[in-house]
Amino acid sequence: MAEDKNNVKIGVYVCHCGSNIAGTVDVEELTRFAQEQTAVAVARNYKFMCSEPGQALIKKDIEELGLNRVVVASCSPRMHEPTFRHVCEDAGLNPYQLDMCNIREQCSWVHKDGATEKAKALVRAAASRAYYLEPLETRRVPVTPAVLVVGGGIAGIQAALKIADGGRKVYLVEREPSIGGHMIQLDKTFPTLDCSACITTPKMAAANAHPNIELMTYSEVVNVQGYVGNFKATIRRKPRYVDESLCTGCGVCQEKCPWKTESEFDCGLGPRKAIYTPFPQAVPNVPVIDPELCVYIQKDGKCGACLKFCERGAVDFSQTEKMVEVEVGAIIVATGYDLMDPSAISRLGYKRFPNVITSMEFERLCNATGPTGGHITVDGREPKSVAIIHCVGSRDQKYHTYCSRVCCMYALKFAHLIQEKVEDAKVYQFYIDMRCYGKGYEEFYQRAASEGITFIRGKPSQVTDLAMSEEEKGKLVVVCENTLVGRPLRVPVDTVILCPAMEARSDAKEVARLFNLSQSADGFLMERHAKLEPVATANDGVFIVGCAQGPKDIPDTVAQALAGAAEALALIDAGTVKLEAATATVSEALCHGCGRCEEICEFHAPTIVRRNGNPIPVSSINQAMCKGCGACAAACPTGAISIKHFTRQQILAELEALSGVPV
Amino acid sequence: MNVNGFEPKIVAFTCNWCSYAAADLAGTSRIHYPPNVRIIRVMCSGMVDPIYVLKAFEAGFDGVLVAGCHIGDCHYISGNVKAQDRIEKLRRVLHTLGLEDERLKLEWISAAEGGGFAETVKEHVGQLKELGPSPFRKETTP
Amino acid sequence: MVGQVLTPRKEPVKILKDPLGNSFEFCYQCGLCTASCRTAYAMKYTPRQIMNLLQLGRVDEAAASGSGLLCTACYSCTFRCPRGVAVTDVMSAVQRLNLARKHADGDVRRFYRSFMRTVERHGRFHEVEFLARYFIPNPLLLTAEVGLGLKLLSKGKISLSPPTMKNRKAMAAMFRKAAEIEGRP
Amino acid sequence: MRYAYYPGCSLSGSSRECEEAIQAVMGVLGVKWTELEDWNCCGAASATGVSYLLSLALPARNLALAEQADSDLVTGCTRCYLNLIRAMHYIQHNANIRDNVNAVLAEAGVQYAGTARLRHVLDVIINDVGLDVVAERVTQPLNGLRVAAYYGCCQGMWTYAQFDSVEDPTCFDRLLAALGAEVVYYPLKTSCCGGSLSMSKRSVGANLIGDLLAAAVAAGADCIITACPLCMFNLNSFQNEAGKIKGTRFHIPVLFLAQLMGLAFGLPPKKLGLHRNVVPPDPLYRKIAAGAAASSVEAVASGPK
Repeated sequence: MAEDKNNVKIGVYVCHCGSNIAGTVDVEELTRFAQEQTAVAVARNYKFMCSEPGQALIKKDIEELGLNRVVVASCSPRMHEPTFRHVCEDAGLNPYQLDMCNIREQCSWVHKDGATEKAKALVRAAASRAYYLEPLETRRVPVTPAVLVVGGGIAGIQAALKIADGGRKVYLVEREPSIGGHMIQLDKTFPTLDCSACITTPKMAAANAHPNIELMTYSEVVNVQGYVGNFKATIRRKPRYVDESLCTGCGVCQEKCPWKTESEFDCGLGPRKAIYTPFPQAVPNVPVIDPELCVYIQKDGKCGACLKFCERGAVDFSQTEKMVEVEVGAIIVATGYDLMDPSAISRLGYKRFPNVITSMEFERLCNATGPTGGHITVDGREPKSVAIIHCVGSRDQKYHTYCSRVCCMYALKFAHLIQEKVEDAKVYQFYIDMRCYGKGYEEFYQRAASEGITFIRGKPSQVTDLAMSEEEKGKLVVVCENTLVGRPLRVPVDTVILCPAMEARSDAKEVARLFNLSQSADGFLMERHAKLEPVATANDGVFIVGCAQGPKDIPDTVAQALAGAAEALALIDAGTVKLEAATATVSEALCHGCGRCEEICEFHAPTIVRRNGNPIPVSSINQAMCKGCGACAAACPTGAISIKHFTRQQILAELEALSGVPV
Repeated sequence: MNVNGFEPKIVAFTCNWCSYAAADLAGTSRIHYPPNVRIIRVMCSGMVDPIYVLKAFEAGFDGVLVAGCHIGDCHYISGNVKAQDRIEKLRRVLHTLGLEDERLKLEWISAAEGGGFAETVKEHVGQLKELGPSPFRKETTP
Repeated sequence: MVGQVLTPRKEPVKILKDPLGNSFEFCYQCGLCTASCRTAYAMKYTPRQIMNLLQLGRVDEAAASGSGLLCTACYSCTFRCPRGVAVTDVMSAVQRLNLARKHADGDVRRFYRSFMRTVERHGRFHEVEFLARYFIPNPLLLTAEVGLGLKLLSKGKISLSPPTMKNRKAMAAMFRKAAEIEGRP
Repeated sequence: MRYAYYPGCSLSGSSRECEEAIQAVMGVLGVKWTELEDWNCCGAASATGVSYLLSLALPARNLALAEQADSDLVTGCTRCYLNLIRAMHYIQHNANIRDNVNAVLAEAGVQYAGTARLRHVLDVIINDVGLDVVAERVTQPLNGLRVAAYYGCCQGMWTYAQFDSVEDPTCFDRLLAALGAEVVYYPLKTSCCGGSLSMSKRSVGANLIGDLLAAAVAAGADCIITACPLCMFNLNSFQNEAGKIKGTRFHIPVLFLAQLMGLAFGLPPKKLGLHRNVVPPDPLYRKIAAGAAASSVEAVASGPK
């Protein structure tokens, strides 16, 4: 512990980062300045410190000059701290003897004048902090070799399957009565036009049958405790009122049930019963009873048709909500997206005109298992002319600034399907820009274009039923500018399909809190790094995949799902996980055992114990549970608690150096 | 009014999970702000010991910024709430020391709010220029 | 003619010191403004095209087109613009340019001048004086309107006595100051 | 609640019938206000064409006066309302505008602090008085009267944004329902009437007006209701010109909302300035009387409760 501070040898390494830093900060002067700081044995600068030669430079000095502190003045520690910690480790120096000095993100990129001066202050501060750094040993704890996957859409299913194939236990939790998510609602998928159900159902069945996957449908995660490698999740299992082990999925109960409502799965276009499976290929193929609608539950005991007709006696009204606790090493959040409700943009006529529909409603109308058996029938008739309006709520400051990334393509798919199913149908695409960037997408665009679709570049202002001419009578009229000609345009059609924005789930905020994640400005869950850590999050051991992270098409969603699976497997297959080394410690000499820390800690790390022979009780902190947030240290009245790597001494030294005045 | 040529010194204690990341984002998005601010990275705003703030003023900083996650978004569940309580108590102490409210700023800046961070700094610098140097300032070179 | 040659923006398109007049920079040419505009059909250049001309720095072309004069300031475009362009303000800026640079014919320019002159003198609008200022230089206009005029008179909708605003000096002073700040003759 | 009433130029001039109706109706509803002392023109549609600064400073002077009077500034003219709220909005969001405007106002010996509260007569009726009170005052229910509720263009949007839906306002419908009238489906209810184009570019103005009249006729409306004096002026004064363009003859009464309210309150037409309407509304009187008769018959038929 007590190190002779006369032996402190600090090496300071200033990175040019090409011109990113050197372009604004005088690196030579900065290096000279660093050289003059207390206990600095050597100061150098180099083009790219993170490069091989750069790293070698540091290693060499540690070995030859016997450095015992390293300060790297470069980019954000959130970028390269791990890199340089390895460098230290390789050279036999404790990784916690490193201090990063952020002179790029927080200096050269945000300042012009005074950048060099500020860089000096930051370097001096880093050096003085480094002076007091202490070696820490990183503790490893065993990992629970199981994964919790939240959300049973295509992302969740694919991730679960991959992990299960890797021989690991997976709990797949889905809120709805069946897995399948949005994808199973779709009719065909672009650009290959293969039937969505045909490629999804095998995956759903596989997930259901896989020995390593425990499927929990009609269930929700309500609580998550613990830390990376050792999470405890509580799952609420809503009562199905149907015994999964007895039900054969024969469907008699659904035939006999007299109580109808609109089917959520069919976007309200078709009916479902009070006892129902959302769709024929549901997995598990076991119905649930809607307690709101079921008369047996509402008016206790009346009806009970399902009870009577179920030969297996699977209907069981005695079921109640169950809480299940599972232990996992990693969590994958695949909670998907919501489709924006376009009635928010009243001028487009959704909900005012029965023949203005959303893209998802069209998918169901097009689908053989849908409410119309696959015949495109809107408001009772087959539309001979259809307008497809892109960017409804996307690329629009008033709603969502971002592009939803799938609309252009499915709009082309719709056009193709309409022309396939409706004889001499006219289809009009109202677009701002056609974005067909994926593999095979441009080709599909070309194909659709060759099928006689009319492309109109212009964002429509309204859909109206006010006829201004004979040919508009009895039609819906789409009003826009034909921007390529620069004239206002009115297009009479039978049906309008809106392509609403994909938006973050209405409960994204709750999900973010539950799993301790943050949200991007657009409301979607936030990844750790937009480019290099696309599925990892600020919360170690929790990964986000699919549309929960942002709008995506199916290929991207699946790719991310598999990335998430790889991350999770890599984490649990390592067997152990490094724990936060910068945790709280108690100096028992100073502690009075007041218990303030015990009250304040959210993670139940501190407990007040009596050491034998010691009359005063003292605080003792469970290192595995401590997250090093420092709440206890700041609250400790006697200053007995300190946070390793963020000690008072270290922070005050930094402060003093920054102010240029002794504290 | 603005003490002519006076450049206030600010130290910012920023939470590693949100506002420090926000400062990084301001950098990656090249959003410029005055260099008057010096950032000290902490793991959580709840880690900021009142002593640090007092010492900062003692050391001659004209302003102190404590920045954490929005309420409800704390990486450690409620560190920011604790920070808030402490800062409120601390304000009374600062009053008795004759330090104006504006000198100590508590802000919630999420990792997505790079512009927000820059704005906060600009605003604080502006306020401090209005107030002039801290009474505890020993010398005036920034 | 090999087509127009695009030269870099000559006038820094700070249109008449109007801070919102420059929001056309955000425009991504979706045409929602035109689609929302009831008079676009009568414009040489649609509102969207005006934004584009300004983006290309062809301010004079935009002003000369007279599209600005057809804007009724109904604000549909501004309320709906997905890029937050203050379309109405841009159009009125273009309209000001048109009038200031004498692109529009005398009658139109006199319409605006007469109105403002009347307000400058009385602080409030005064139909009779306005009509006098507007019509007298071009009696043809008057004959066109005589029917309506009589109708309004008979309904007692046009008062011959000027409005009664006390602080009329203040008005004149405000007009002077504004002209001074905006550097108008 | 203290109100400073701002009639504006049209209401005190060419649209005085609207003014007369507003005063009469507010009397019945027991709303007391004092006219804003020495108000000036808001710049109407022309100021922006000449001077950006004046288009904000002219309304700003009235706002400043309202601040001095420490009362809500109430106007019954949509165009005035637009110019006033536009000035408030831009001055609030742009320091440079604020400074320039106040520099101009200084010449008039006033400053705009930005604390003024702006109200539309509709807003006062609906939110301060309340539709229940309006319903109570009805002595002559408008049963069977088919009304096209013309909210007017998005100048109105500025208005409706303050107390109703911007794109799909419903306050007229609610108010007219309280009067017992039947609101017909009118898809152009928020389409622009062309404003001053009816004067400065007749061919275009009249064409827009024609669309509005045609849609109302097609909807089988007995009359069109507007709350904007400019719409009122346009829809009343140019029915012939519009008819020529549309190849038909229009003769549909266009009433100011307050005028119709007055009729429902049983006020004499003259008190509501209805004799000044360019298109005589007489057919409506018969219709209303008939409707009333019909309803009283029902009342008798259904017998005493």
